[in-house]
Amino acid sequence: MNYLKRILKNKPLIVLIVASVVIALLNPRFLTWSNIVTVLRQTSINAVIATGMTFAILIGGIDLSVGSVLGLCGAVAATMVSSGMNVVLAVLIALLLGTFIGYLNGSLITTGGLQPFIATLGTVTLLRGAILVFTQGRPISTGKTPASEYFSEIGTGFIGPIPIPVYIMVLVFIVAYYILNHTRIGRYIYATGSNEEATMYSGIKTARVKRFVYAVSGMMAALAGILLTARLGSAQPTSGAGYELDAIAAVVLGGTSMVGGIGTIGGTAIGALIIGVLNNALNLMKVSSYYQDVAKGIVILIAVLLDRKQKSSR
Amino acid sequence: MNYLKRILKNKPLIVLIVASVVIALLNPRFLTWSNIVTVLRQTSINAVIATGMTFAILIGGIDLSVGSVLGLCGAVAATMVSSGMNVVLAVLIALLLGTFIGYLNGSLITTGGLQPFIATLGTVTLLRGAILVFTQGRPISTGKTPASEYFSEIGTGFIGPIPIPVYIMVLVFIVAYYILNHTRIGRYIYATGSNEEATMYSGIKTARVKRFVYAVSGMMAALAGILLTARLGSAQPTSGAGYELDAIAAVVLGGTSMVGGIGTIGGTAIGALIIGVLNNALNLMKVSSYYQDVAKGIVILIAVLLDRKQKSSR
Amino acid sequence: MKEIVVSMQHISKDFSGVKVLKDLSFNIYKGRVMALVGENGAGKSTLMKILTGVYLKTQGEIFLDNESVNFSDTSASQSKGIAIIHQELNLVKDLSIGENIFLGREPVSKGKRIMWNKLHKDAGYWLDKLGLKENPRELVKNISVGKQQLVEIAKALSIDAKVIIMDEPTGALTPAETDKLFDVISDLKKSGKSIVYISHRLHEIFEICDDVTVLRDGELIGEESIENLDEDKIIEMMVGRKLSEQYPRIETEQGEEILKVDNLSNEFVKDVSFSLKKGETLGVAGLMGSERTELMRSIYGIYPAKGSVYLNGEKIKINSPQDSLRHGIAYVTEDRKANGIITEMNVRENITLSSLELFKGTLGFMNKGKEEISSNEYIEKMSIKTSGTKQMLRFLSGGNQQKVSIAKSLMTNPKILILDEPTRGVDVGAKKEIYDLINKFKSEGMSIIMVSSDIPEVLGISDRIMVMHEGRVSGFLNSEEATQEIIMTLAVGKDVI
Amino acid sequence: ANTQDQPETEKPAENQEPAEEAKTIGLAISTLNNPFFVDLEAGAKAKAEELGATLVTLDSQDDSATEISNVEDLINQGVDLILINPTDSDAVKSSVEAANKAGIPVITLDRSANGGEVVSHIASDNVAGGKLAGEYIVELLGGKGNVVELEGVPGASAARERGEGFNAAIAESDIVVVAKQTANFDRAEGLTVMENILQAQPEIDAIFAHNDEMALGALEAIKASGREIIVVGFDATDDAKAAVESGEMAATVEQLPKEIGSLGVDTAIKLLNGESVEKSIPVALQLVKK
Ligand SMILES: Nc1ncnc2c1ncn2[C@@H]1O[C@H](COP(=O)(O)OP(=O)(O)OP(=O)(O)O)[C@@H](O)[C@H]1O
Ligand SMILES: Nc1ncnc2c1ncn2[C@@H]1O[C@H](COP(=O)(O)OP(=O)(O)OP(=O)(O)O)[C@@H](O)[C@H]1O
Ligand SMILES: [Mg+2]
Ligand SMILES: [Mg+2]
Repeated sequence: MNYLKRILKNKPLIVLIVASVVIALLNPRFLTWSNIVTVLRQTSINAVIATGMTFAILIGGIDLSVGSVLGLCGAVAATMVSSGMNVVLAVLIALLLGTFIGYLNGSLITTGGLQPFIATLGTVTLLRGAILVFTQGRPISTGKTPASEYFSEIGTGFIGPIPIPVYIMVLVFIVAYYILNHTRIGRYIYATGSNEEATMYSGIKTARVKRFVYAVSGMMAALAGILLTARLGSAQPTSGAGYELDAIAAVVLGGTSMVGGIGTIGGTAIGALIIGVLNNALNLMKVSSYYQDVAKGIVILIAVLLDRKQKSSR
Repeated sequence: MNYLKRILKNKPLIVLIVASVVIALLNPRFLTWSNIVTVLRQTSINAVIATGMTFAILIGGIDLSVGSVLGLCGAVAATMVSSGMNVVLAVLIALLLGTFIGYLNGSLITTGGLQPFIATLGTVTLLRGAILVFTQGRPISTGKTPASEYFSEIGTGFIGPIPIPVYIMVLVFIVAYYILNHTRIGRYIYATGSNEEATMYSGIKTARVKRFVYAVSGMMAALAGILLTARLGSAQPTSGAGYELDAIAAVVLGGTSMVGGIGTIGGTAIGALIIGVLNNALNLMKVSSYYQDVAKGIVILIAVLLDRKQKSSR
Repeated sequence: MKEIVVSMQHISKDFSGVKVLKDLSFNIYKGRVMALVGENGAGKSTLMKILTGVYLKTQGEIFLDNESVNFSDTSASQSKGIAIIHQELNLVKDLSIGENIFLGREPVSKGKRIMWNKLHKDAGYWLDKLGLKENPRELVKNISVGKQQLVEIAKALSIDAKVIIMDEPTGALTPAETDKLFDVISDLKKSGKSIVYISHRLHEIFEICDDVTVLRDGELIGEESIENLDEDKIIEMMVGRKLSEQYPRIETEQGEEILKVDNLSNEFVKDVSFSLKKGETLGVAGLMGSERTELMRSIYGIYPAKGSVYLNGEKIKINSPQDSLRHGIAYVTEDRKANGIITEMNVRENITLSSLELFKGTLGFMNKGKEEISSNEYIEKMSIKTSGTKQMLRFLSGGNQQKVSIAKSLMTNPKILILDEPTRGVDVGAKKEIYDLINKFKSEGMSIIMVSSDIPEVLGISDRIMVMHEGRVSGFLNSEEATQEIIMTLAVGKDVI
Repeated sequence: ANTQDQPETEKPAENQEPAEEAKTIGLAISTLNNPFFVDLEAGAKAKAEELGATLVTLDSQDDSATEISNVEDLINQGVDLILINPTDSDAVKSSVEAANKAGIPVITLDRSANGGEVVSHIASDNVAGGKLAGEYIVELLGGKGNVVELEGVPGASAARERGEGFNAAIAESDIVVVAKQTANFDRAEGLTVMENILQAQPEIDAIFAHNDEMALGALEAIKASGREIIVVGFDATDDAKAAVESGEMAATVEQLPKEIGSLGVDTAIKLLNGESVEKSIPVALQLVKK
């Protein structure tokens, strides 16, 4: 009874469930196991990025650079793997690179005093250039070495009936949930997003909290880059372009407020799934490509309209 | 003496002047009359969009849909002109369409209660789809009728030694300056951006102010679409993609705060010129495509770092 | 013998060139309560912010237990045992009461996991101590401003600091809560803690303080033991001259009934009816949470409400502040910072914000010259202390910001002026000026509704008093019959007669 | 290392839709924002209608990840055959493999796949096209002069390959590339970048643009400058052909996208009807000139 109430209050969840039921009725293939697995795997990359983005948005910031971090770290990972480097090491280096770039973003915002939107916008341009310079404009194949076979498992492998990226996505959700809800830094993230000044007055170094958050966002983008590169067996110089928008959409669809301080990882998971299901369903139902964007725009707007915060009653 | 001081305090202006001097020293062609005219004409489109964006950012909002409004209105204008419609009428209809879309954005934000970022993000997706449906993915030529010749004057014509788009840009700046500084609605825009609640308590319908602002932004995007279509003699389905970022960059480079309430049209004009000069210089100096983005990212970051608001002195 | 815990020596502070503190020294003694008083903008809060590391001093030295210290941020001062309750509420509204109390000091297990139960239990202990009956898991945004103030106090107490600074802690408290706080302060004193107490309510100073330091315009005027002082003396030190009677209520001829509110109801208030005559001052008293603010906002058109409002006998419909102002009903809000003023705009722009249609010029241009003249008139009329019309509001002291907020409403030329806590956080001098203004408006035939938690003030200024309890009117009193006791009885919901 | 054991699922289509019924063919196209690919799709669609087959087109929006998602969705939809117009030859590998795994035949269009099993590849070669354009410029300029190269989206395969062919063709001549800048396949950028180059370069004899959109943008800039410069584009879009017709552009390389699409569907149906098909079906390139 109580659970039912909570579910009924969770608008994003209802959107997801209603949408899924409607789609399943229209197209029975939607609920086949293989299609569900497909949707989950397709969702995983956006979900991982969106998790980092949730952190950024919770502190009232935004990270527009995730797509380009994904691109750069994917390319770096591909290069290392193709050179036969130990896969674990290569993955770690790529993650570290993403974390470092995120940390730099955070420093631009805290030490540099820039607004997050413009700081990460600058980073995007810079990194897109860096990717081109690094890849010389060519895709980088992970090659055909044993290392690359092993690496590609990350993106294409299964454990039991479930693809590895799906495990990774779930793990990311769990860790993020734990951090946000059961650790101090998690509380400080909410506090900073809700009232930065009060948080600072409470003796918390909000600048440090912010740098942590952008570092997490960078790391998640790098992880997504690794997943994508492993899945495709190569890294494109244009990889990840525009992914920030999908991630932001997932976060907001999940009920997180762009003003900061309010939101949950569970919401983001649902938001990412809504987008994943939507993309899949539009394809399954053979909606003309020209109309897909129209449909997507409308669904996103309706979903956020449904979930809009009641205008504060006072 | 006093003037000099004011100029020295105007960091964006200094960035522009220093950059221009450096470029002129590196490449004497930069300061030729014909190149100056070229830069101004190229800047005009971004400048017009950025003017509308200044309004949106001043009230603490953002309009991500400008690129897609530009694309749609450009396509609609091209279709009308190629069908031989009266050019003035066609231009008016296109402007009205942009204004109307902007007004809808404003309504999503006020009546719908959505956050500007997500509301206009939804609109982008929807409009991009609409453009594809409308153009069927093909460029629309303005044709070779007398009407189209006349129309193309808007983008390609000169009055005296100065291109028409430059006049339009200057006119837009003047009108925007006038609105922001010498009319009530301008005052309300600053007030709403600084403290919406206090503005509302002062008896001002802030929702109306916001809808006005987004309508202006839409109209400016439409005007930019007309300029671009007239210049090219055709409208591309991808026209305007990513233009919102250039416009935002111009506004922020011009010293407008993304939090709202602080900023000037003069700043935006300088910001747009910085971007225009930068693009021109990178081409003049034959910077490799791969390095252009790197250079651009660095310049943008440095410029905003220089101009960052002093952290409230403690 | 007084034992010095904190000694601030030759402190100066500039804000972008403006000297706010001028070479002043300040002591805090062990086991004693030091009052810090002065007019608005005297520099009290600034001095305390320097002590706690929020601001960096321009010059001077700070000694804690005879050791020179230099705090670069709040966490540094906190770790050395200095806690502060800021003048402005500094709570994270989206977090719970408990989380707010222990923000930055959450108890964690070995696995670095926050121990939620312990946290909320500990929070409950402090709430009990202050007599606040709220669940520590409740979100701060869901409790009233007064309760939030208590949470802020609980937060400072829980730090177990040896020096606790309270910057106007009672601004939003009821007398009962204030008494509770004073009990706590006595306990703290007994256990050897030191307290700095900042307040504009001088009777409080005499109730709990041992010493008094007076500032004026960023300068130290003097430090005295309380025994050597009386209220007039302190006021004289603060303002540099003697003040005449504090509540100068004047009798005026009252005219026809101008406003009638009939059975106003909504989610906040129930069946509120009252009327107001021309030239009358109606005081509105009540405990915090009695929904006085909500009532005024409902009348002003912020919240929708059922029921009728009559102006000069004619029924009117108010759906927005705009409607309200058009009908000549203006409202000066209780929360200046949130919705009274625009800190990033200048004095002129703030004063004229509600009345820009007065400055229509040719071709749609605004007549800025006329605007300038008018705002200067109001600056003069209300003696607003500012360097000029172009001064940003955030650089004005609280009292002067309040006057700007009132000036903005006055410029709309209202027939009825609603003032919500007009003197909260305002110094004695400015308070007096505001009372004088109220009387002046009154004698010009304006009707005034004044909501206030300061009962002496309500008693002193009002012609008639309306008392509220939990969203309902619990009684009306004439100025002659009203006493503090009767008001309190009505405020807690008991019938007097 | 075959750990990618996709769980037992329905073998697509066959049992549900008897071979006699209309065939469903999936087309994962790299983008539908570009007239070239719009034409390719139009050709495929027309052919499908003619042959009574159903064509499901999904737009990869120039993103490899979207591409693989689309292919997966086509697999789950149970199409009989997938035509892939890859966004990138390397990245498409896993898409092809996914289809292989599901037992659905794959035909690649325009760009090849560097892995997986592809039944047939139908394309005209971008490198060859670039060469064609380069050779024509060499011919027009008599083997020497200054040319400008307007590059496509940096990192996009079409930009790479066309540039490669073009540069190979002029390598032997005395033609100098005086400016080489990206205009991102975009007409508006083609215009501004060319304007800027015109400012910097007093002598330009010819320009090669990696697509017609940029060529047409550059053409506007050249017209406004009043200079005489040979413009060669790529793709032979309608606008470009008109410009060639009117003599404003010297030439454009035609890849016959409609033909590619049409041949794709044709080959697909043949294959599904059990006929054998060629492994590689070249589509003629031609230079459209006046
Ligand atoms: N951050 C700041 N920037 C510039 N000026 C400031 C700043 N903070 C305070 N001031 C100025 O310093 C002076 C002292 O302010 P302060 O807040 O310390 O006064 P106060 O004695 O606490 O007054 P009140 O009784 O109204 O709280 C005022 O003139 C105020 O305008
Ligand atoms: N942000 C909020 N959201 C919902 N309810 C609130 C909020 N803030 C306060 N309340 C509730 O509104 C009621 C009125 O609060 P408030 O203390 O402002 O009343 P008041 O009579 O105006 O008292 P005062 O003017 O002394 O503050 C209280 O019951 C409080 O719990
Ligand atoms: Mg103070
Ligand atoms: Mg109140």
